[in-house]
Amino acid sequence: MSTATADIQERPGAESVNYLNANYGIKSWFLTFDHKRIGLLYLASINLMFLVGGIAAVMMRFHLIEPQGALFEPETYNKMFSTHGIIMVFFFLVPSIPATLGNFLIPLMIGARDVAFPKLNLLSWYVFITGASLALIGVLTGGVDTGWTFYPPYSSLYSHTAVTVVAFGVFIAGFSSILTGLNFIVTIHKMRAPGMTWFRLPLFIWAMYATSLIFVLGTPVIAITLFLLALERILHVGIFDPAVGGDPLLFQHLFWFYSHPAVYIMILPGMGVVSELITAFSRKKIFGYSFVAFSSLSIAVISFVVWGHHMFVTGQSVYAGLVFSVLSFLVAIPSAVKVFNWTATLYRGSISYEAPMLYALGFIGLFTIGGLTGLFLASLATDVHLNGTYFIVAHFHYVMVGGAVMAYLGGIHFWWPKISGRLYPDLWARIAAAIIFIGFNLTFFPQFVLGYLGMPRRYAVYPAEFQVLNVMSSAGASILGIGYVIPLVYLIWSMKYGPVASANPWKAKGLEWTVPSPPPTENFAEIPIVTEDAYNYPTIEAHQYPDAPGVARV
Amino acid sequence: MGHVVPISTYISVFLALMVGTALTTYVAYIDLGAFNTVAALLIAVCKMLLVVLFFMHVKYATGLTRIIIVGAFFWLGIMITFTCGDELTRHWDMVPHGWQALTPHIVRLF
Amino acid sequence: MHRGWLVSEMAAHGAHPPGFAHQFETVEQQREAGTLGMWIFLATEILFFGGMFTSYIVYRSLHLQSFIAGSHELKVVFGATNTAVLICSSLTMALAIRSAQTGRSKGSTIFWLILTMILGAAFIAIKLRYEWYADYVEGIVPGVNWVAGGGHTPGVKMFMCFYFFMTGLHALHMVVGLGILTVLVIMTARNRFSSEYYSPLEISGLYWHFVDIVWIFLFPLLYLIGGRYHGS
Amino acid sequence: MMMGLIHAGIGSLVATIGLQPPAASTISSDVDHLYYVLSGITIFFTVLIFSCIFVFMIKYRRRSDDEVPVATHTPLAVELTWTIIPSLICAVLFVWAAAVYVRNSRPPASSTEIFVIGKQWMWHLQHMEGPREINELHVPVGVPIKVTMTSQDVIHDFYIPAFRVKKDVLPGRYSSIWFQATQTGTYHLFCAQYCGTNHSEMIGWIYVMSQTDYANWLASGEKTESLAQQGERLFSQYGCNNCHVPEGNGRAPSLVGIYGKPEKLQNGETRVVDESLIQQAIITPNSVHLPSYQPIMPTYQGQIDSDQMLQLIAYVKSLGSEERNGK
Repeated sequence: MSTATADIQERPGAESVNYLNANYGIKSWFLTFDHKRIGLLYLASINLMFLVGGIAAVMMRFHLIEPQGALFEPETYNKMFSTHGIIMVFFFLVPSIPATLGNFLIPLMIGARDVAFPKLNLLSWYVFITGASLALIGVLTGGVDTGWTFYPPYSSLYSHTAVTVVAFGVFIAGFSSILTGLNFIVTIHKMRAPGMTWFRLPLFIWAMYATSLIFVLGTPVIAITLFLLALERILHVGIFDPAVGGDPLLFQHLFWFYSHPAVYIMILPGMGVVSELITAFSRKKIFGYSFVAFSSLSIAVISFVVWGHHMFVTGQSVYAGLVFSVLSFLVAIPSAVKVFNWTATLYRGSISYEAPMLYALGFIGLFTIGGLTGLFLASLATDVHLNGTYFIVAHFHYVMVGGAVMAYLGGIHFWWPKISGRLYPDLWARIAAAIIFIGFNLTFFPQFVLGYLGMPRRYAVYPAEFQVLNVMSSAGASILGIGYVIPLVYLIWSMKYGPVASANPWKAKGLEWTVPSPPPTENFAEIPIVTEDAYNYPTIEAHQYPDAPGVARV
Repeated sequence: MGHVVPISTYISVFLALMVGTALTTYVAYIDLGAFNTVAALLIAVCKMLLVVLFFMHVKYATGLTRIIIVGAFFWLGIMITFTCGDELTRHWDMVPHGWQALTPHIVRLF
Repeated sequence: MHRGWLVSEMAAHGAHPPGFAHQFETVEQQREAGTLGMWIFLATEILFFGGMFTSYIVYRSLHLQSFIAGSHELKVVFGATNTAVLICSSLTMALAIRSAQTGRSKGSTIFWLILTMILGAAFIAIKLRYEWYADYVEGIVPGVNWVAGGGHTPGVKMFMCFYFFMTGLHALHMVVGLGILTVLVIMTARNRFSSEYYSPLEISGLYWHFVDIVWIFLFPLLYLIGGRYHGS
Repeated sequence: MMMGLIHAGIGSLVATIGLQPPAASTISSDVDHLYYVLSGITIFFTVLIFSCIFVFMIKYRRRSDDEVPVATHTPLAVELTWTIIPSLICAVLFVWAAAVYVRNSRPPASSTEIFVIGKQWMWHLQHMEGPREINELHVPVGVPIKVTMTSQDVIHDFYIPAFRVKKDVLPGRYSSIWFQATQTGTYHLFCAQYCGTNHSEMIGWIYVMSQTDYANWLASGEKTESLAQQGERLFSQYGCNNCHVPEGNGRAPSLVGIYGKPEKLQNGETRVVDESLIQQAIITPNSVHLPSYQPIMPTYQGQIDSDQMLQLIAYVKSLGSEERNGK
């Protein structure tokens, strides 16, 4: 709370020109090339998608309160979970941090005036909106009931829902990812300010770079795969139809070639955000900078050779299963290294607990659980039992919601003063963070047990013995739902009524905190010259000043 | 400023590509067994290298460009290798001999 | 290690060269960014076509005989002719860029660009008239006009699917390329390029050559590798 | 031995508080032991990380805004330690899990066979002796049972949680699992791969019976021909025996003893004759025909449904295994 009031007077006159008030009108937003405004366009659109996906999730959990299903026919329930999965994965999680915070922060963090290709950046938002609209149209007119995985031959020959339209929406949105990734890679390579060497980059940039690699190398494959699926649906040529020599498993290979790395598209940016938050709120240099940086890259690379662990029970060859299993274990190691380094960063820090830090600590804890339960699924023998059950559901929600969404919220809170120029009520933010943490665990922890007990996922009705755990999970979901609404309310409130933020309310390091809040359109009046490492917070050497205040308590 | 490639280089590359096309077509009509495929792909790779190095100026480009090209093909290699790694070993499961005979020994370790 | 921070004289005085964008510090930085961007785009294209090639390899291994039989339905003469046409167009494209790069008259650049377009159009015309249309008449277009029988196993149908998907996707890229070339011709005519600034020409050239390379692989994979020696 | 006791202890503890599914096959305990160890590792590291965070949160909380923390450095040894230790743990887990998996991927030669056809949204189960069941399967305790499965439409998944076995059931292919039940009782059968509208109703029960009860159950049902006998009838009904004569001097290869043998096909490939290959030979004969014969066999696509396909496969298999013929 100490920061909320202290720095207001530092702010230059309220009439100073920034990217938000530089010009007005609908055209100034929808035709903007400013990476910050484009970031906000994304912010609005993906939060809308989050709302749609979230409503579907809440409905599903209400439905599952009763073993026979409380609300819907199975068909409707199937559409519900498919909508939830498709919207959340392709239209929320994948673009979540990269397209919003990434767009907003990359040029600011590296000391550039904009991304390398601002027009392409705007185009990618329009492409995203087109894809998202198509998907929403598909969902509203007939829905889609294939699950987000679109497995043929169900999706290609048997489903009577709007599969083609939705798949086409995902296909189009994929090009938005590609363009964003391309833009980021070129920006990070070519637009860094003088002195901003690779090893002075904030770890968020490393994470975004690794994410962009996956965007660029993975997304085209899902595009071509969904294209083949759509052709198969329209022309019935038999590409994935075993009756005429097609192989449905080939679809799964191509699908997971993208979709497993896509999991890291979701979590890597989160890891980047957490690296920023942990250092800012412990006022310390990150522990093991190069290990954290290179673990991002190695995660990006290894993520491409582990996809077969989604197929251990689908009839994949035993030999391929063995190879994929060992590689899947391999990806656990850089993830573990990151967790250890974050924890070690706290050691002897000067830690404060504003809301973003609570989210970051929540991320570390939940990601640890999510990551470790991944070992159950990399292990061949246990995967056979757990695959396709609620264990999987719990595991990936721990990674994607406990991990990626926590980091997303933490990041939004952390940079909100920079984005909006206003401070939000920190007490409310802390309460919301606590509610989300509790609600999340209550929702998803019981699902680990459900999965081990053998309850398969995607069941509209289920045997009565699973009811207790399902009710617990549904209760948690309602708490979680409330938790997500609170930030929405106070963040919007703060845009008008929040106290005005200074340029650097957290006293954090990083170029983005050296410019006014909100930043001017051109970001930097003069391109800065970087002379120091990232997170160069003032510290003292223990042996030099044994009586210094920071040392006394050690 | 990009490197200016002499016209003579372009012409030689062009001629080499044309010869390659004629050669690959010609070879297809000779029975070489499995080597028909090898020859066709080998010629295609050579033609690609010519286009990439000279027409696309990679011979005069920075290391970064080369890393991108090698990286893209490496990723393509990953996709092909691992997918085929499954598709082509699936029938092995039923084979009674082969290294499955070894598995009891591995199991005995535990 | 040339970096963009040395604000050029021109930029400092607000006299930007044509085509210079505000987010860059120097023209050189902009040129490098453009080229790098195109290469990354081509990397995604490799993976895009790569998904198709992977599927092709898998199905070829599953239905080897049918894929060979299917490839015998294709007309090598036109495939080879089109390969030659595309290689010619790559040469003319390279010469168009060279012409701008060395500061020749804009007429010379436009000449080479239009020649490239003519060759590209010829490729598509041959493909449409002598291959796809003929296939349609023969009834070997799966999903559109497929006359069963004639010893065509499901594997042959699968091969023809891949043939049409892959060549179709390639032709789509050609059409996009022709669109890009049209824009380039207009830009050249409006004096937008000079020996200092011809980046759009250069990166479009990369795209055009890439499309050529795709065909360099499609030709043997689809028309040749089964061997054409058996039968007539 | 000690480990076994500890595992058993954890197992009964977990089962009493309802956190464990029944463990009723020879595989169950193998999987459970691995599961406990993985859970232990998860709990250990989670507690470790959480307690570090809590301790640091309290001990190093910021007391004043101008506080300056003490510098910490990054010793390489520390980084290497927490890179290498997880690597070793992962290596052990991989080998252990893979060993259990590989061992369970191959049914014992003495297995009794059961055929399963999945279709939207029910399970057809077929005993070799003839009886058919829908969404129910009766099996004897203590006998290894191989389940050979295929689907008529989309991908399903045959999942018996109590046995810790699961495998996708694919159209156009045969996949198999095996289990040996250790306890009589009634256990869930689930479809674990989403297969459309009534996916969640594609469930059934596995009845594990004592061997005498099972024999009685078999005897009590209406008398039916065995699967192989039904197949034999089809074999002559479709005139297959005109060409596939047992002596091997017909227009087509003899099928006696062909099952399980590697054969070199016309296309140069060598494939072991399994369920999938037999089906392929019936549906698309030219794709798998043998080089020493003329490709004259017509396709039976659309004429033979998947039930009949299983009967034919069972018949061909019965020709192959001499010991079964002898019985």
